[in-house]
This record gives sequence, structure tokens and C-alpha cells, in this order.
Amino acid sequence: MNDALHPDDLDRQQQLRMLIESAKGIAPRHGDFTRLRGLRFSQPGFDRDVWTRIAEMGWLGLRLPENAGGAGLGMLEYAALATEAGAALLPEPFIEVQLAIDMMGAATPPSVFAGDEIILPAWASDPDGLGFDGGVIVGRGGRLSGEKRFVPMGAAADRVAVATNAGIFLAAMDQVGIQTLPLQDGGHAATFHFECCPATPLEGDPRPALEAATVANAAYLLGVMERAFDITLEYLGTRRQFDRLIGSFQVLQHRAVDLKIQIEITRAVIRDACVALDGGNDAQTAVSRAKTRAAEAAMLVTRQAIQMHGAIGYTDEADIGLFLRKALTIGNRYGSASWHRARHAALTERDM
Amino acid sequence: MNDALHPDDLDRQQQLRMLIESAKGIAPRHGDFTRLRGLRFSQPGFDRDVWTRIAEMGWLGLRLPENAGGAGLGMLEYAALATEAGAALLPEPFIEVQLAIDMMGAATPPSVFAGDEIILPAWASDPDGLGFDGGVIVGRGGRLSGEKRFVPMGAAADRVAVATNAGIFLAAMDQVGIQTLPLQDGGHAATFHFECCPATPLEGDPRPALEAATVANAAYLLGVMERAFDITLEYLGTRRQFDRLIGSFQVLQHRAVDLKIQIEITRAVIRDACVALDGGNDAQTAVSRAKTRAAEAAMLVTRQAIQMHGAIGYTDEADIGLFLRKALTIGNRYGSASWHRARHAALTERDM
Amino acid sequence: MPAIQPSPHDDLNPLPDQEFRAIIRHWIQENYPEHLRNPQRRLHISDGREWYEALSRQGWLAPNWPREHGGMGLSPSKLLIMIEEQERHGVARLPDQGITMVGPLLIRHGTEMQRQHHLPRILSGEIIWCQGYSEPNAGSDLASLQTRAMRDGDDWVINGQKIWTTLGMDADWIYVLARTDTHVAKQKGISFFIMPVTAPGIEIRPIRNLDMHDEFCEVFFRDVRIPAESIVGAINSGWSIAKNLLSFERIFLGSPFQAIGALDHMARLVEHLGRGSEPRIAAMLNELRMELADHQSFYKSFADQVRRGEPLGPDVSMLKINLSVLYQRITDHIIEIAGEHAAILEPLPDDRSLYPASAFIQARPHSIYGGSSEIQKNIVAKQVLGLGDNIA
Amino acid sequence: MPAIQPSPHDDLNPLPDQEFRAIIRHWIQENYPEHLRNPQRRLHISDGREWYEALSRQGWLAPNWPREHGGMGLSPSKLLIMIEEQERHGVARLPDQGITMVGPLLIRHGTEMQRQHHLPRILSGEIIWCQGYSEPNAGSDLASLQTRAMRDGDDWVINGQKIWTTLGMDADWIYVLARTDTHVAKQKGISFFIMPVTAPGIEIRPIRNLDMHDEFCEVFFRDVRIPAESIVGAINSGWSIAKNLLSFERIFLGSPFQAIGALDHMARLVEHLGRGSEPRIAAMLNELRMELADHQSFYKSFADQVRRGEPLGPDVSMLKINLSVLYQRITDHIIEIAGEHAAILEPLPDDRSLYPASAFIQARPHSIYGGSSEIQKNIVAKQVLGLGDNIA
Repeated sequence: MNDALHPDDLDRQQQLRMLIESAKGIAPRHGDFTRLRGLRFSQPGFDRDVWTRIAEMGWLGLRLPENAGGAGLGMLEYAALATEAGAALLPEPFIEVQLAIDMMGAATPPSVFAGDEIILPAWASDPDGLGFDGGVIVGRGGRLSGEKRFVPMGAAADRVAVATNAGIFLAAMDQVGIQTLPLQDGGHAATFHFECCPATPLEGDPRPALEAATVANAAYLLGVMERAFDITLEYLGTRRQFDRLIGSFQVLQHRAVDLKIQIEITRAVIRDACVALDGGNDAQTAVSRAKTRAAEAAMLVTRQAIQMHGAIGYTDEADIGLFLRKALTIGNRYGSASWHRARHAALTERDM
Repeated sequence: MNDALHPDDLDRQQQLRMLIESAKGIAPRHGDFTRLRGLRFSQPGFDRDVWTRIAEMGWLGLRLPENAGGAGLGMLEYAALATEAGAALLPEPFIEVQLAIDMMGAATPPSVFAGDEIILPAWASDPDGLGFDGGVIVGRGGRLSGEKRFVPMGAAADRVAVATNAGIFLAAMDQVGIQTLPLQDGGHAATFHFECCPATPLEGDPRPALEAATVANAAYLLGVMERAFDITLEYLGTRRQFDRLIGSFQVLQHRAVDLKIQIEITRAVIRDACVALDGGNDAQTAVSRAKTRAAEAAMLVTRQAIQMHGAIGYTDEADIGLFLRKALTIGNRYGSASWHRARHAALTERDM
Repeated sequence: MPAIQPSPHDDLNPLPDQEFRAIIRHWIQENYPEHLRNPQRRLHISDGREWYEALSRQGWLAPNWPREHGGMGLSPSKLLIMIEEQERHGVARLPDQGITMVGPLLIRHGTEMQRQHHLPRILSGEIIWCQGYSEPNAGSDLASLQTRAMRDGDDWVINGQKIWTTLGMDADWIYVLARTDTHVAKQKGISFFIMPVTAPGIEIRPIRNLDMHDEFCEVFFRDVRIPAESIVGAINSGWSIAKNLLSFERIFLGSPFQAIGALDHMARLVEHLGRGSEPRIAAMLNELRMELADHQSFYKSFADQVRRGEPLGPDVSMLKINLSVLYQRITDHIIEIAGEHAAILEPLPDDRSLYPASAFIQARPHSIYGGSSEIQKNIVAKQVLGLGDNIA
Repeated sequence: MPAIQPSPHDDLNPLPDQEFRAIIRHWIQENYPEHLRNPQRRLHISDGREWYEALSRQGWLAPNWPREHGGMGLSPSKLLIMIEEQERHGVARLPDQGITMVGPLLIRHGTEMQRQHHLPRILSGEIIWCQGYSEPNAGSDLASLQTRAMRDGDDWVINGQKIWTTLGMDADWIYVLARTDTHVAKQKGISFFIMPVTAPGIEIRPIRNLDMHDEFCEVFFRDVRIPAESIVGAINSGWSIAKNLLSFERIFLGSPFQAIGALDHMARLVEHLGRGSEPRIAAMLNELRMELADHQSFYKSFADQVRRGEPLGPDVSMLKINLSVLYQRITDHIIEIAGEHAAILEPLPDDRSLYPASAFIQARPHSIYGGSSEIQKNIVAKQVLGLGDNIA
């Protein structure tokens, strides 16, 4: 098995490989974390120059048809890039902006694709799940009142795409109140307050966009666990205790195998979710499986990575801890494992 | 930690040790299983001579006060004997007859203590749990109609003590219809059919008797897992693969430690349940913990014992399989782990 | 309904996969004996003879053999479909050592005479084969086997003992790994022999397993004298011959088949007990369904490799490791919910398709046979992860 | 309400256990600063000075020291009660290395001068101690330490590096294991030294842990020159001195304390989120409560041993192994149910007593420090189960 999320089509495989290759400039598999550490716990918590490069590479709107300003690629390609982003712990809000674009579709302002403007999606009001129609009420003249919570990197928004039960609305930030909370990964989440806030209604449905974001989040988690595992394997192969490499202890060998299995299952499940999404409909059960597996596997792998590093793994200085923090930060985003399990049960109940 | 279920009282400890010592004649810790194999899948599936010896040792009615024909001992002593019985896979229905005695109390016929007559308890109608008031209806003149199920070794009953919602009734077997099912441990379970069956009402409450039987069952399971573990440890210390003792492989060492921990926790929890029962009241949460832990630990230990024995463990010829069969057979008796978990939740809900 | 009815011995490789699948499915439905679907235990040849002969007549008995030797010569991707359709319909596994092991081995390493004598007799069902590999003191360390074959004039004389010979009581011939040189590394002194089980000195005894079934046998060899042409391949090449044979078939050790059956069993048991509405049980079933679907995704990633014609690496062991865990977890839950029914030696009297204890017991060997999970993890650690081999 | 108010420095050993417990409980309630109950992080001495001095005035700072040296001289069973009551009230752990480690060690192995100088200063809080045992390249294999102490005239000269020095920034003095002989087995060439952290050449740097707290330090020794009387016990006896000190205190590594706190945290979080009525969450809480109660039963079986005055064997390691699993499982579930709140770097804004991420992160080191779970299992396998020691 190689690292790609194998589609059967050989041309597409080739395209995927090139895409992953191209990601190296932004999200290197073997880079250090100096840039990330410099950005941690600052605002906006990422780098607008890198953002411009991301835009130049065509990552933004990659799933939109070419006639709508996108690259016409599929979920497999999106997931492959998200995996590379995860392996590099990329702090830029690539998945969130993509979610806003997927929500707005053809109505997406071109400045977004160019990276000149950042539109973030505000959809959540509950701390868990994919529910998007709470929190904000649409009043007369399309004015928004209420609040949306947990917007990753919200302080960076130039405008905000708000999902409501009456559709999607685009609002300028100057009339939106904002509060931020620092997160474990060094980024932040914002609460957006709307008080009779003027906004422009847009065509669009947040539902499929949220499904895609969920799978992208799972793919990012896959990258997180892959890299955490690689770093740990390397540690097992260099660290000595009791006059031998710790990687020669059978208990750690078998544990590493258990983690590898979880990583490979996650990859396979994400691939199936991508194929289902690319295929059109009824992908929700596959999406929920992907997110459940990815969240649990990422927590397991990063936890065990700390354990296998021993005391050094418990210092903030050791890079391995950045992976645990990232899993902790985004593991429940777009619905926790327990939320997706419940959704899966509800979706499949009628089939029993 | 030694093997006894430590009470704090030193005299009682001494008494316990003597009791356990005395059990060796009937339930030796290092005996072979020739007698058991000879009795498997036959009826009644145990040995009346051994039964007489059990009676002579005073095991029957051991918790009854001395003035009621018993030995005036406590739950700790009962559990200690049950553990020895489990370690020897004793096929005699010691716990069931004890349950009948505990149900009947002072009304127990002396012939039962002498081992001359076997009275078995019929209480279950559901396949899970400790509910005793279903299945049989008491009609005019105390006549019983309906059926009771899952009576271990039921074919051996000379009389039967039937638990109903109107109290306990003693019935002769000649008017009871009986059907038996062979069980995995080589014994059998009976269904008793009553059709206007004449019976004698007795004073007594099945509830505390069933709690005690549940703990005795947990203690028997403790003995089962102790002995299965000892046999497996010995195997790890003699079997060679790849030119070394398999007990030198770290993965098997750690697994053995995991099993040992489960055994020792089970012992500690059973001790607490015994202390609670001996103390009088409100022991149900402790009883449910004991049964839950014992059932799950016994399944785990015996499953892993098979795994560590490898292919030979999968043959009927290997004694280790007898322990898996026993755990399978009695693990859900007196309520499965899942039933006892639910009971624990219901009992503790009001305290939250 | 497929477009065509296949004639016996047709070459089905040129068909598109979907059509091929439809044909196979239809033919199995038409020809497989209904009472043999999803058997609770491994079939003896006497029970499965009818099906064996139907396959034989159709020319479908040996999907993996080249067509010139009487097989179907299926591509890996078609073979995968064939197996999937059999599993789907609940087709029992036959005593198939002749087809899966002996045939391919004779085709590659046998003499012309060996091929001409044996291949047709396997295809007709005249000779049923069994395997003599494992030994009581070798276990997972198969290469440490001690059965000896000594040259005596033109004959070989075999002494030793084999164990875990699947369906040995059904077999006419046996193939055996035996040591022919004790002075070299343990893998290098082993040769491959074939002989009839009626050869004087061979004694086969069934072993009753924990499920009370005589699936396995012990085989004793006491001065068993067999002619020179009983050896297959070169002397001392038996280990590499036997080892190389397993190639992409290793994917089947991790096929979701058994877990699907077990989960179906569990769902039917839950329904039988009327416990489907208990939230904890519903949640448990849902979790297991998700895990099974995930395993199917995992399986598919290896099946795709096979379909693309890529060789499977040592990482395929991960599939079997995961399946063992899942399959056994399902059957653990069967016992957990079965209450007193878990104890019963036979199927449930009121629904004989439910048999909790047997489901549980049958799942046990999955993590032992075909390379225990511990051995598989050693292999993955070493060959996939490159972790040091201080530990065998 | 206890019958008597204890006077400072009273001998409390003659009291019945129950009365002793009541007295301790009452005194803690009266004297422990309310705002320091159940602190989310390990306290620095500057935060805990008030409590340290209250204990000091009462003569309760050193419950484990003999009375003639200013301690309480408690029996093991009374000491257990003392700890239980502190845990029950949510009393913070002080920087207590002087009390738990240095005092007992000087009492047993120190010179009269060392005792006279140091014991009163520990009891008064004038000197706070920290530990220099672990090294970056030693880890769980503590005996492979490389810090050297060379004799130079009347002095010792120390060079090397220590790590994981708890609250090193708070300390006035440090005790150090250093190698004094490189030509013997690694455990046999180690000596025990004490020195002020202000000695020229010592540099202490805080390490920020994953919970963003500076609980630990690194300590660098560059040609640190200390007088001859800085050694405690005989030269090269440091390993056995340090190792024997830990006796029944090992039971505390497995005390249910932290798991109780975590489960309480989880229950409050469930309530805060209004999810208590979800069947899966209710079932999860019930299961964890049962497991915690079971662990308490397990703990009690060792505590009974301590109470009876029996020494603890190596089997007490099982207690810590089990606690690590349980404690971490509880905090895993906290993250599972916390939703987006799991991500937050600080306590929840609307209830600052809820802090899912920190609860989770703080549970991580339990299976690493004080002998990792892996090392503990090696010990139990070897010393309790008698399994072969091919594996260290």
C-alpha cells in the first residue's frame, strides 16, 4: 500500500501524486515547526504570505467547477491535500475557507480565490455536531441577530458567511462583534455576535459543504497521525534504554503495529468517504465513519506517541506534543466521534 | 498479597485458612480433571459420593446460624470455599443447593445438610438477571402452574424449592415435568414444568439468598481464573518457540500481568461484597460490581489462556479449554455483567 | 439475471467484471445445495461431495489453476470476485488442499509424471488431499519441524508426527514437509513429499476441538516407506516451495466474511431476545456495524492492489490482525447479551440458527492459526515498520 | 466533631483510628486555605507557603519522621489516614521533597552534623529541597546516569545534567545522585550528594510541560565544587540508599485520588452540557463509577496490608498500572464528550472549574513518571509472576 488515497483511475492517480508533490512547498513532510511555534498563541495565528501562496497553488475552491472559478477537482484530491496539511500541522484555515467557498459555490467572490480576502464560515452554535441552523435568526431585510460560535481563526475574517435556517448570508465584519478564545493548537476560536447585522443572502446549501469539510478534517487528522507516528518510529529507532534501542522491545513493536493499523484503516475509510462524496449522494454514513475513525485514531496515535516518547514527550518543547494538541483541538471539530456514531445509528436504523 | 480474601480479624483469618485447607480433599488446587471428564455430558453430571463428603465437611448451610442446623459462618468463608471449588472446576451443585438452603432458612429439611436429599432452587424464568417472580403462578391451595428455567443440574433434584411472587414453595419432583439441555461445562440445565403441582409454602425471602449466590458465583469464577492463569503461567515457563521460552516474550509477559491485575481486582471486589453482605444491608451495588468484574475477568483470562496456549488450547483434550467452557457456562448465571451494570446504574442513580 | 449461461470450461476471463460476477452469482444460486448454506461447522467431504462434483463438472473447481491444466485460469481480480460471491451466498469451504496447495505446487515444481497422475484426480474429486506441516513442538515456529525423511536405497523412510491436519480423516493423500538435512540452517534442510494416507505406518487420529468438532487430526509416521518419486521439487527445497505458494491468497485470511456472519448472528440473537430497543445494545450494534464497514474499506484497499495486479506486501498481515480483533469482539458481545443461552452446548432449541457458544468458540482460533496475531505483529514490526529484530 | 482539639506536637498515635481521622479532618477544614482546594496545577511554594507554615506550627509537616526528629512519627495506618483526609479535602501537594525524601534519608544515613543542620530547616520551611535523579539519556533506566562527581582534594566536583526536577525553581537545596566510580556495575558506582542550588556552576532552567506549566526543571552542573561533607552515606552507596527509601509510600502512586477528581470533573461537565440523560453517557458514567469503586477495593487490599504492618511487595505496582489506565480512560471520555470545549487552552469561560483539555493532559504523565507502566509491568512479570528475564 502506498501513501496515496488510491483511486482506481491511473490518470487521476498521477494527478494526485503531482498535487501532493506540489504541496511540499507549503506543507513539507520533513520540515521543522519553527514557523508554527512562532505563530502559536498570536493573532491571527497564521501567515498571510503563506495564504497567498496557497491561493496561487489553486487550493482554494479546488472542488468548484472550473466555470465557477474552481479547479474542478474531487474530494479525493481535497483529502490528499488536507492530509499533507495535517502532516505539516499547517496553521492556515484552509479547510474553513474551503467550507465557506463550498457553501457559497459560484457566488464566491473572486478575491477569495486570489487569497486577497478571507471569508470564514460561521455555522456552529452547539459545541458538538454539524447542526448549522441554530444561534442566528434572520430578521426583516435579511438582518442577522444572535451568535455563532467556535469559528476557527475567526479573528482573521474579512467577511463572514453565515449559515442559517433561511440560507446563507454574507456579512462584513465591521458590524459583527467578536470574542476569541485561545485553543490548544496555538490558534483560536471566535464567537461572532450579530445584532441586526446587515447581510447579503446567497444561493447555496451548507449541508454538502459541511460533509466535505468533515472528511477534510478527517484527512487532516490522518496527516497528523501519520507524521506523529513517523516521528515516534524514528524515536524508537534512536532512543536507547537498558542498553538497547527501545524499538527492539516487543511491547513497543506491537503497539507501533496497532497504531499503524489504525492509520491504515483511517486512510481506507476516508478514501471510501471521498469516493462516496465524489459519486454524488448518500455519503453521510461513510462520512460519519471517516470522522469517527479519524478522531479516535488520531487521539490514540498521538497519546501513544507521547507515551512512547516518555517524559520528554510531556514537555512543550518536544514537537511530538504539537500533534497531541492538534488532535485535541480539531478532533471534535465537525462533530465528535460520539456525535457521528449517533448520526450513523440514526441513518442506518431504518435499514436494519 | 496472599490468596485469602483478607478480613481484618486475625482469628477469622485463621479459621478461613483452615477451611481452605480442608477443601483440598474435595477440590484440590493441583488435581487433574479425570473425574470431571468422566462426568461430563452424563446425568446427573456429578458424584453423589463426593456430595456426601461435601455434606460431611459442613459446607451445606454454612451460613445458617448453628441453631438452624448451619455452621454460622459468613459470606467471606462461603466465598473462600466457592473459590476453591472454582479452581477445581467442582461439578457438584454446591452453590445451587446453598441457594435453596439460604432461601428456606430454618425450614431446611435436615436431610439436606446430611447430603441425603438434594433440594435445588427454581427461580429463573428470564435468560438474564435475578428476577425470581416470573414463570410460575400460585393457584388455589398453593398449587403451582407454569415453568421455571435454567436450573443447573436440575435432573439431580430430589425436591425443588420454587421462588414465586407469593413466596417460596417446596415441591416433590414426581409431579414436576423436566426437560434438560446439555451445557458447555458438561453439566446441564433443566426446565421445570408445573401443572397444578401441589407444594408446601415456606417462610423465606429469595432476595438475600440470590445476592449471596451471586457473590458465590463470582468467587467460583475467581477460582476458575486463578487456576486457568496458573496453568497458563506454567505453560509460558515450559513451552519453547523460536528457541526460547514463550514466557520470555515481553508481549506475553505484559499480557500475563494484565490478567493478574484483573484477578487481583476481582478478589478485592469480592471481598468488599462479602464484607457488605456480612455487614447486613445495602450490599447490592457491591454485589453487582463483584459479579460484573468476575464475569468479565473470567472471560478475559480464560480467552487469553487459550490464546497463549496456541493451537493446543483449541483442542478439547487440553485442560485449559475446560476453564473457558466453565466461564462460558456460569459467567452469565445470576445475572450477566451487562445486567448487573444496569442494576448498578439504577441503584446509584438517585445518589448522583 | 446474467446475459449468458456459461458452458462448462468456458474461458470467463474476457468478460467484464460485472458480467462475470452476475454469471457466478446466478450459477451458484442455481447449483449450490440450499441445506449447505452457511454451515455452522467445516464440512466433511462426505457432506460436500455433491457440490464438489457440480463444480468439477462445470470446470470451476480450480479457479486458480491455469486453463491448460484444467483450471479456470482466473485473473486475481476475477478470482476475488469468485470468492466474494461464494462468501456472499454462504458457500461452505470444501476440503480444498488439493486445489489450493497441491495443484499449484505440482504445476510449478512437480514432474510431468506427477502432474499427469495427480491433477486430473484432484479435479475429478477422486483424490482428496490433506496437509502435514505443523508439529506439536513447532507451533508458530514451523521451520523447526522434526519429522525426518531418510534415504534408504530408492525409497524414503518417514518418521515423525504432524498435527492440526485439517480434515485429515477425509483425505486420500497427504503432503508433508520433512527434514532431510539436519546439518544446515533449519529452513534449508526441509523437503516436500507426497504419499497416500494408506501407506503402511501412517496413522491418522482426529482431534476434537473446543467446538466439539473433529476438524483437525494428528498424523503419525512410523517407518513409512515411500518411493523416490514421492519428493516434489529438489531435495532440501521444501521450505521455499511451500512458502512461496502463499501469495495474494493471504488477503483471504483477512476477508470480512466471518465477521459479517458473526454480526448477522448477533443481530438475529438481539431480535430473538427482543432486546433491540435497549439503547446500550443498539449502540453496541451500531458501533460494530461501523467497525465492520471500516474493515471492509480496509479490505478493499488490499483487494484494489490485487485487482491492479500488484503483489501484496507483508502489510497484508494487518488485515488479518484487525479481523481477528473485530471478529472476536463481536462474538464476545454475543456471549455478553446471550444470558443463560451462552451456556448451551447445542443451538438454541427454539431457533436452531442461533448458537451463541459455538459462534464464540469458533472465533477463538482466528488469532492463532495461519500465523498467530503475535507472530503477525512481529512480522509487521520488522518488515513494514523496520523495527529492530532483537525479538524474534 | 472530634472530642479533643490537638495541641501542636501532641503524639497522636495512641488515639483510635476513627478519632484520629476526625481530628485530622477537622483541623484541615479549619486551617486549609479555601482557595487552594483542588488546585488545577501543582502549587509553587510561593502559593502554598501559608499552608506549609500552618502545618509546621502544628508539628504536622513531617508525619513520616520519628518524633525525636520533629516529625509526627505516625504508624503506617495513621499515615494512610492522614493522606486520605488530605486527598479528601483537596489539599494541594507541597514542594515536599525535603519532607518525604531528604529528611528520612538524613535520619537514616546522614551524619549528626547533617541532621542538626538540615532537619530543623526543613521543618521550618527555611530550606525547600528538590531532586536531581533523572537524566536526559537515562529515563526509566535511572541507574545508567552519567553525572560525575570527582574527588579533588577535600572537595567534590560535579559535572553533568539532571532533568525532570520537580519544582526546581522553588528550591534552595538539591540532592543529587552522581557517579563516583565508573569501573563497577552501574548501580554500584553511584553516590548521594546534597548542595545549595546557589553553588557556583549550577544552573536551573524551567521546562514548560504540555499543560503549559513549569512544574519541571533541567539542572546543569558545570564544575560545581562542594565540600567533602556534601556526601550522604558511604561513597558508592547512593543507589541503595535512594532505592530503599521508597517503601510503603509506593501505595500512593496507585491511590484513587486523581481518578476520583477526574470522574467528578467529568460528571460536572456532563451536567454543564446538559447531557446526563443521554443513555450512552449515563452508561459510560456508571461504568466508570464501577471501575473506580473496584479500584478503591483494590487499593484497600494494599492499604489493609499497610495497616497490618506488612511490607508491600512488588505486586503493589499493579495498583499504579491499573490507576493509570482508569485515570486516563476517564479523561479520554472527558474529551470525547466535551465537543469543541476540548480544544480550549483555558478553563471554560462560563464555568472556570471545568477544564477538559487540562484534565486530559494532566493524566498523561501518570503512566510515565514514577516508573512507566511498561517498566512496572516488566517488574511484575519478573518479580511477581517469575517470568523469564530475557527482556529487561
